[in-house]
Amino acid sequence: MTESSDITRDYDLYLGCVAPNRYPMIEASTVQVFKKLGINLHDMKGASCCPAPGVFRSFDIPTWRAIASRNITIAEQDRRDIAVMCNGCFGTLLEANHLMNSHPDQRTETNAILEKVGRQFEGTVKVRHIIDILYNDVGPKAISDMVIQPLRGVKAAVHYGCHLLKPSETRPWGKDENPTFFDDIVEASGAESIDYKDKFMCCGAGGGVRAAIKDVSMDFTREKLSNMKDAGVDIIVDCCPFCHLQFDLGQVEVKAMFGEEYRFPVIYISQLLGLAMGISPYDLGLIATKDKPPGTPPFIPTEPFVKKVVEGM
Amino acid sequence: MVNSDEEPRIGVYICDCGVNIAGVLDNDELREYAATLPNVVKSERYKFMCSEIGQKLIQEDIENGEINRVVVAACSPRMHENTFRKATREAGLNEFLFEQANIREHDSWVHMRQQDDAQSIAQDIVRMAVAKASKLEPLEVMKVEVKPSALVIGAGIAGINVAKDLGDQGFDVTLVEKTPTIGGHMAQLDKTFPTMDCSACIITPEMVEVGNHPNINILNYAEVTKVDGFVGNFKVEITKKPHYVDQEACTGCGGCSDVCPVITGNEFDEGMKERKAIYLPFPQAVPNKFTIDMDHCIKCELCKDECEPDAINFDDKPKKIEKEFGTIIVTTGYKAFDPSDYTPYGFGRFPNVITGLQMERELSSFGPTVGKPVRPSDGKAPHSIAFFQCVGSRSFQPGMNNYCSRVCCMYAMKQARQYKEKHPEAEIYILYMDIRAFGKGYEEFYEIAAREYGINFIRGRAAEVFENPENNNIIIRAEDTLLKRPIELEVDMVVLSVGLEAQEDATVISRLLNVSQTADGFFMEAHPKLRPIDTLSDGIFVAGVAQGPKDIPDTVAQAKGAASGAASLMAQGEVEIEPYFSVINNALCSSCLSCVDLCPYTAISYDKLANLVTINKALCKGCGTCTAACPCNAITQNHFKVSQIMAMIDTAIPTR
Amino acid sequence: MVLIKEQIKKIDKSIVEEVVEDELLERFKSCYQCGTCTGGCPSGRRAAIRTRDVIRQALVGLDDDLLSSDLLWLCSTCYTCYERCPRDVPTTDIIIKLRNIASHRGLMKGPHLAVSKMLIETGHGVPINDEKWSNLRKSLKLTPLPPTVHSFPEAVKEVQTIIKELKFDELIAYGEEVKKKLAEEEKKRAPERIEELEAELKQLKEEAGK
Amino acid sequence: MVETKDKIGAVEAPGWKPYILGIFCNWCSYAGADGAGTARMQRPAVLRIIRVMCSGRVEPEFVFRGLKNGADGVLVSTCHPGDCHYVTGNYKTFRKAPLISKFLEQMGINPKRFRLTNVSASEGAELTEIIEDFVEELHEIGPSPFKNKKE
Ligand SMILES: Cc1cc2nc3c(=O)[nH]c(=O)nc-3n(C[C@H](O)[C@H](O)[C@H](O)COP(=O)(O)OP(=O)(O)OC[C@H]3O[C@@H](n4cnc5c(N)ncnc54)[C@H](O)[C@@H]3O)c2cc1C
Ligand SMILES: Cc1cc2nc3c(=O)[nH]c(=O)nc-3n(C[C@H](O)[C@H](O)[C@H](O)COP(=O)(O)OP(=O)(O)OC[C@H]3O[C@@H](n4cnc5c(N)ncnc54)[C@H](O)[C@@H]3O)c2cc1C
Ligand code: SF4
Ligand code: SF4
Ligand code: SF4
Ligand code: SF4
Ligand code: SF4
Ligand code: SF4
Ligand code: SF4
Ligand code: SF4
Repeated sequence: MTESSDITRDYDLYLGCVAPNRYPMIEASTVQVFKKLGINLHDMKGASCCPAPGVFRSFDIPTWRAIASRNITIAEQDRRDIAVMCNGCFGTLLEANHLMNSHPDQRTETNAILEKVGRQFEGTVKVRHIIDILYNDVGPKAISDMVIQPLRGVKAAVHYGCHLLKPSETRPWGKDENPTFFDDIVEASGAESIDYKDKFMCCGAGGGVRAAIKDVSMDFTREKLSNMKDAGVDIIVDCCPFCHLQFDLGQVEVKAMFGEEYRFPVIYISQLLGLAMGISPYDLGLIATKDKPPGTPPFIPTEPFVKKVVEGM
Repeated sequence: MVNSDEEPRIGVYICDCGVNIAGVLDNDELREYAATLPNVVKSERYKFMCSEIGQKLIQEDIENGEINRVVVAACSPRMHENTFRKATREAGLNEFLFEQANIREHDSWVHMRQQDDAQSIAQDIVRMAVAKASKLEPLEVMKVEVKPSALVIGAGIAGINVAKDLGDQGFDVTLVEKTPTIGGHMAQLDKTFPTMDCSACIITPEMVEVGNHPNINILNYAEVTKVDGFVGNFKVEITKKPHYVDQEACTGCGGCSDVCPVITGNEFDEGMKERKAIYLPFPQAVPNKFTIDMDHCIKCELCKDECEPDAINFDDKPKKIEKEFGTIIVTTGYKAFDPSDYTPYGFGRFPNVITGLQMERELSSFGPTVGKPVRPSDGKAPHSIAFFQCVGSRSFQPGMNNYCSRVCCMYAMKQARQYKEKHPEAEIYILYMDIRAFGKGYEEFYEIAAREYGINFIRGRAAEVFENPENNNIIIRAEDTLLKRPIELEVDMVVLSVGLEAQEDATVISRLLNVSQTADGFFMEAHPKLRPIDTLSDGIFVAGVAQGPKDIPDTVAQAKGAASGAASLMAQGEVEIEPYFSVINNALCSSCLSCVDLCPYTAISYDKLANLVTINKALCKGCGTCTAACPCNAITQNHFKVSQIMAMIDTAIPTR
Repeated sequence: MVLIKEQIKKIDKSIVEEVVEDELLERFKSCYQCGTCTGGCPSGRRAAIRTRDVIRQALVGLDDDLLSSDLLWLCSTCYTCYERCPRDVPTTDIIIKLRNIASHRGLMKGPHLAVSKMLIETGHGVPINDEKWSNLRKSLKLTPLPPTVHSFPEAVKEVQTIIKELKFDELIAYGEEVKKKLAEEEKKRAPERIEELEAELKQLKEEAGK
Repeated sequence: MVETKDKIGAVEAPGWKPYILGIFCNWCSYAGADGAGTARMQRPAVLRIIRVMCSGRVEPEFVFRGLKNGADGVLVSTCHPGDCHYVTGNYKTFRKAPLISKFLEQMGINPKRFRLTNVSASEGAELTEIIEDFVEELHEIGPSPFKNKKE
């Protein structure tokens, strides 16, 4: 790997809810891949729900901001920037950090609450999505240099998700309706990113829609799946545990609700890169071990994908 | 004339401006207050001071000998200083013994909800004006000659009209055009709304007339590179770019172009058609002479062999031309908005998304498709076309413009109607937010578009488009806001009704000429209502889209106005300029020469022999920089003397 | 039968004032109803939400209809509309603010109340509430509980203190109460309405018979 | 006409309103202030403007005298760099400004009481913001030490 020395090599890893509590393979694979890249992800002890931007922010903005700021203060105490694996958590922590930094009145208000738990928001850390670190610090070139098992012949439908990109004024990529940075990372693994209709459309999980109005939420997913099918992809690659859940469990739900069957393995970016870098597919959660309890994800088996890669070699 | 040694007897006149001032300020109180100020002998209040009656009030007091200084507390001096100066002069008092206190723009209008504070500010402003008035001195206005020659920059329909009007009146006109041909955007248009007459039929005769006019000198392929001097006597340097073709010798036969092997996009056809490296922008170009585009020429010299009159000259160099002008008229027009960066509309990604100007070329009988529009992807006539309105206009998105471009609603309907005339079976949609059809005959044009031509108007701004990969059709997503329904519409072609924006080099012109730009980049007029064609720089006028988006009728009207403004200056033969110049008191001057280099107009000179530093009144523009800098206090600026400004500063703070 | 007269509403600006309490949202007054937001809205393509219309209803203060309907909760907060609005109206943030207003009137959805209760109890919106999740973690060589609030009881307390300070717990309890009341009312009203309809029908029949 | 006196933005003065003396060039800043008026952009009632043709005319003495007379702040406003009606008059003012600040500092007057800004003829809104900001800063600094000292 081409070591670029000027990048930050220690982060607090913010886990969120879905990754550690439902899709721990995302957590496991991210830690391993980053370790390989020479970046240490430290535990962020006592972090809570971010809380979700489309849900809790929708109910009560001051509560949302206070809990988010509390999470940020943990990293501030650790004196480390925050690495985030989830678009929703990214949205919440980034936006809250931005609001607290740029609006003194909101900061004063929230700090008065944090004081009750012995905390103060100082505004000393950055919030970064792992895609941001992978693209802007590590770079696709360095990633591809580390690939020992190129995922040649794999056709990936890249799903960016919404909060990675928008609102663009606070995102590191600026305003661009057709970005390619995530595709570049995916392609660094040797896989091919396939263009499909409405690629940048929402998966349907966010904003509390999945919880409250399930059929509408699943109809988003169905449309995306159908567009992916039309484009002839093999797998879905994402960078958000909630999108991940929506596509994985969602394929089961779409079948139940609409009678349409799709069987795309859903791969989180660090699982994809980990495989290409030669990390064991068992460790990445791509092949289920015998200890995997029944009724837990992935609901669409990822083994066929691993098999294809290994056979393709 | 009043003797300036006399004790000041100041008359203060407070204006209500209807409710503009009196609605916020207590003008009776202000009048009483003014009466208590030193040297004030008269204090009046009136509803509209700028009206004839208002001015009479002042004049009577002057004529009666009651007052010898005037203070009007009203609007901005930039609005009515001239009005009141004139009134003062006509009543027999030197006009520079007048001072205006701005209690409208700087007080009542910006402090509408803080009446108590506004009142005390008004007192301060009046007190300061009175203090300055006490120190004012009579001055004589200067007169300078105005040369009977005009420089017109930009030869679109605006510039052509200005040149023609001034040339017809016998003035010597130089028409400078950046591109090889005159004509501007109007030459690119096919027909013009609302009358649907042929654009070329109107503009080409005008172009030819200007081209042959004895009083008009066209400098095409040229740019203004330096401007010095002032109203009446502008010294201008114009740089003519090399054509690499002797413009005298070239006969316009086109033989060279036939043999030239280099093919590139033709700007005139918005890149929809090709041209050679040696080219004429379009057949009717004026002057009808060829130019080599050196960015693309490969120097094969085939043209040189072909050219009978041996006009080709690869050694051509830029030429500098210097000339003096009495007036300058800026008619540099516009640039159409480039939608390439707005990704949701797919311009540049999907071949069947084109701009309004490209459609205009397609509709033109001498355009790339000889008047039969086709879709770029397959060259077939589109059956369905959707026009997107307000592309680049009325938007706060980055890179877009906030204002309405004023012509795109009309030209979209025009193009839709033209296409319908050729293909009555075609389906046309116009996706709009508001149809702005405000000119004479425009609403009727709109009505006919809907009723007779059956054009479908959908109220909703297009959100995004996709390409149907099978047939390159464009799938549009939008909301029909009147039905409150999202719609998906598949059409053969999309035309983006792009707006008009300021030329990219407008800033350069702005700096050269010292003409301000408004926030949107267009040139700023001296007053939006009363002086819409003057600029704040005397002797410089602006007309056409260079001043702001407008259609051809308005452009021509403005051009005629600008011509008449310039003509009246040149016809008078001289112009008065404010005597705000600076004067050196040589008794105090230590010849340190600090001032000499500071003057931006090199108005200060040093005579070594006589050891004398002097200011040339005609060159001095009255900025006062030297005055502020002189370590010996040897320089005074008329009307802005230290004593006059200090009088204001010393009375600025209330001593309550 | 619904009489048109019932639909005639007075324009009421109070909700506008409530929205623009947050100065960042003030731009929403400049919406010119172009529909760019709705046009690209993935939710509007399949469900009843019309983003532009939500903004419009808020602007003229038809709050009762808007706040109690499903419309607000159909937005997935994808920010597509927000990015494209030519007037820089922070559309998605307006929807979120309107949801706040609705929530404070007790008009939250059932599942949202449930997930809020999870947060209040555990500090996670999606907690480990079944052994299988810990076992899944173990199968991936991870600690059975993540180093989040799940491993630090005092951290849960902190979150709960914040929630109490901001009365978020009361908001949720209030929401549940309102939910119950609305359900009861609905139940009560239903028979009345049926009676009404029957009476109407009878009258119509009689009229037709004449 | 609005009868009630209202708060203007965030700058309601607690107790006192700063007194700001403005010296504005005719072509850009004075025109900008006129523009703010024409557009009815409400601002704190604190500013009195003296018009000079060019900011080049501003002598440091004007600023000192203004402050000495009890103004809480003096605002000199010019065209943007490159936009001066007299080509370079504003550059000369830019050069003078640090000297003025330095001198004030030596005199024991808070140099923040003097501000130099650029306001173009179309920037009424910017002027309004500048005033609001200056007022806020003057509130932090407090009233002029020379206030009411003048006889
Ligand atoms: C697609 C489309 C269709 C339209 N249809 C109609 C219609 O049907 N009816 C109607 O009334 N209006 C129509 N308009 C509007 C019309 O084009 C303008 O009103 C008109 O052309 C303005 O003329 P102008 O002379 O001000 O500017 P322009 O036509 O832009 O002319 C400016 C000239 O100045 C030159 N120039 C620029 N900068 C410099 C410089 N620095 N030095 C020297 N020269 C310079 C340019 O090269 C150009 O020749 C349409 C506009 C568009 C975009
Ligand atoms: C309610 C209203 C509000 C407006 N507000 C604005 C605004 O805010 N900004 C703006 O730009 N425009 C505004 N306008 C438009 C504006 O009034 C006109 O553009 C402008 O007044 C036109 O001036 P004019 O000289 O052409 O016509 P007029 O003002 O109508 O002047 C024509 C004059 O000719 C005289 N006259 C008529 N016939 C004869 C005759 N046979 N012989 C001798 N004299 C005759 C008339 O008595 C009159 O004095 C407004 C218009 C209205 C109705
Ligand atoms: S003098 Fe100025 S303030 Fe008075 S009425 Fe005329 S425009 Fe209005
Ligand atoms: S350059 Fe020569 S060949 Fe070309 S058009 Fe002119 S005269 Fe003809
Ligand atoms: S020398 Fe240039 S212009 Fe002439 S024919 Fe060759 S490429 Fe064309
Ligand atoms: S003229 Fe019509 S299309 Fe053009 S900006 Fe104005 S409203 Fe939009
Ligand atoms: S700055 Fe003053 S003293 Fe020096 S040369 Fe000029 S006028 Fe004379
Ligand atoms: S006032 Fe002085 S510096 Fe300014 S133009 Fe006149 S001579 Fe030159
Ligand atoms: S896009 Fe913006 S301006 Fe258009 S309707 Fe939606 S909110 Fe209003
Ligand atoms: S943010 Fe909500 S309203 Fe806007 S486009 Fe996305 S789903 Fe629709």
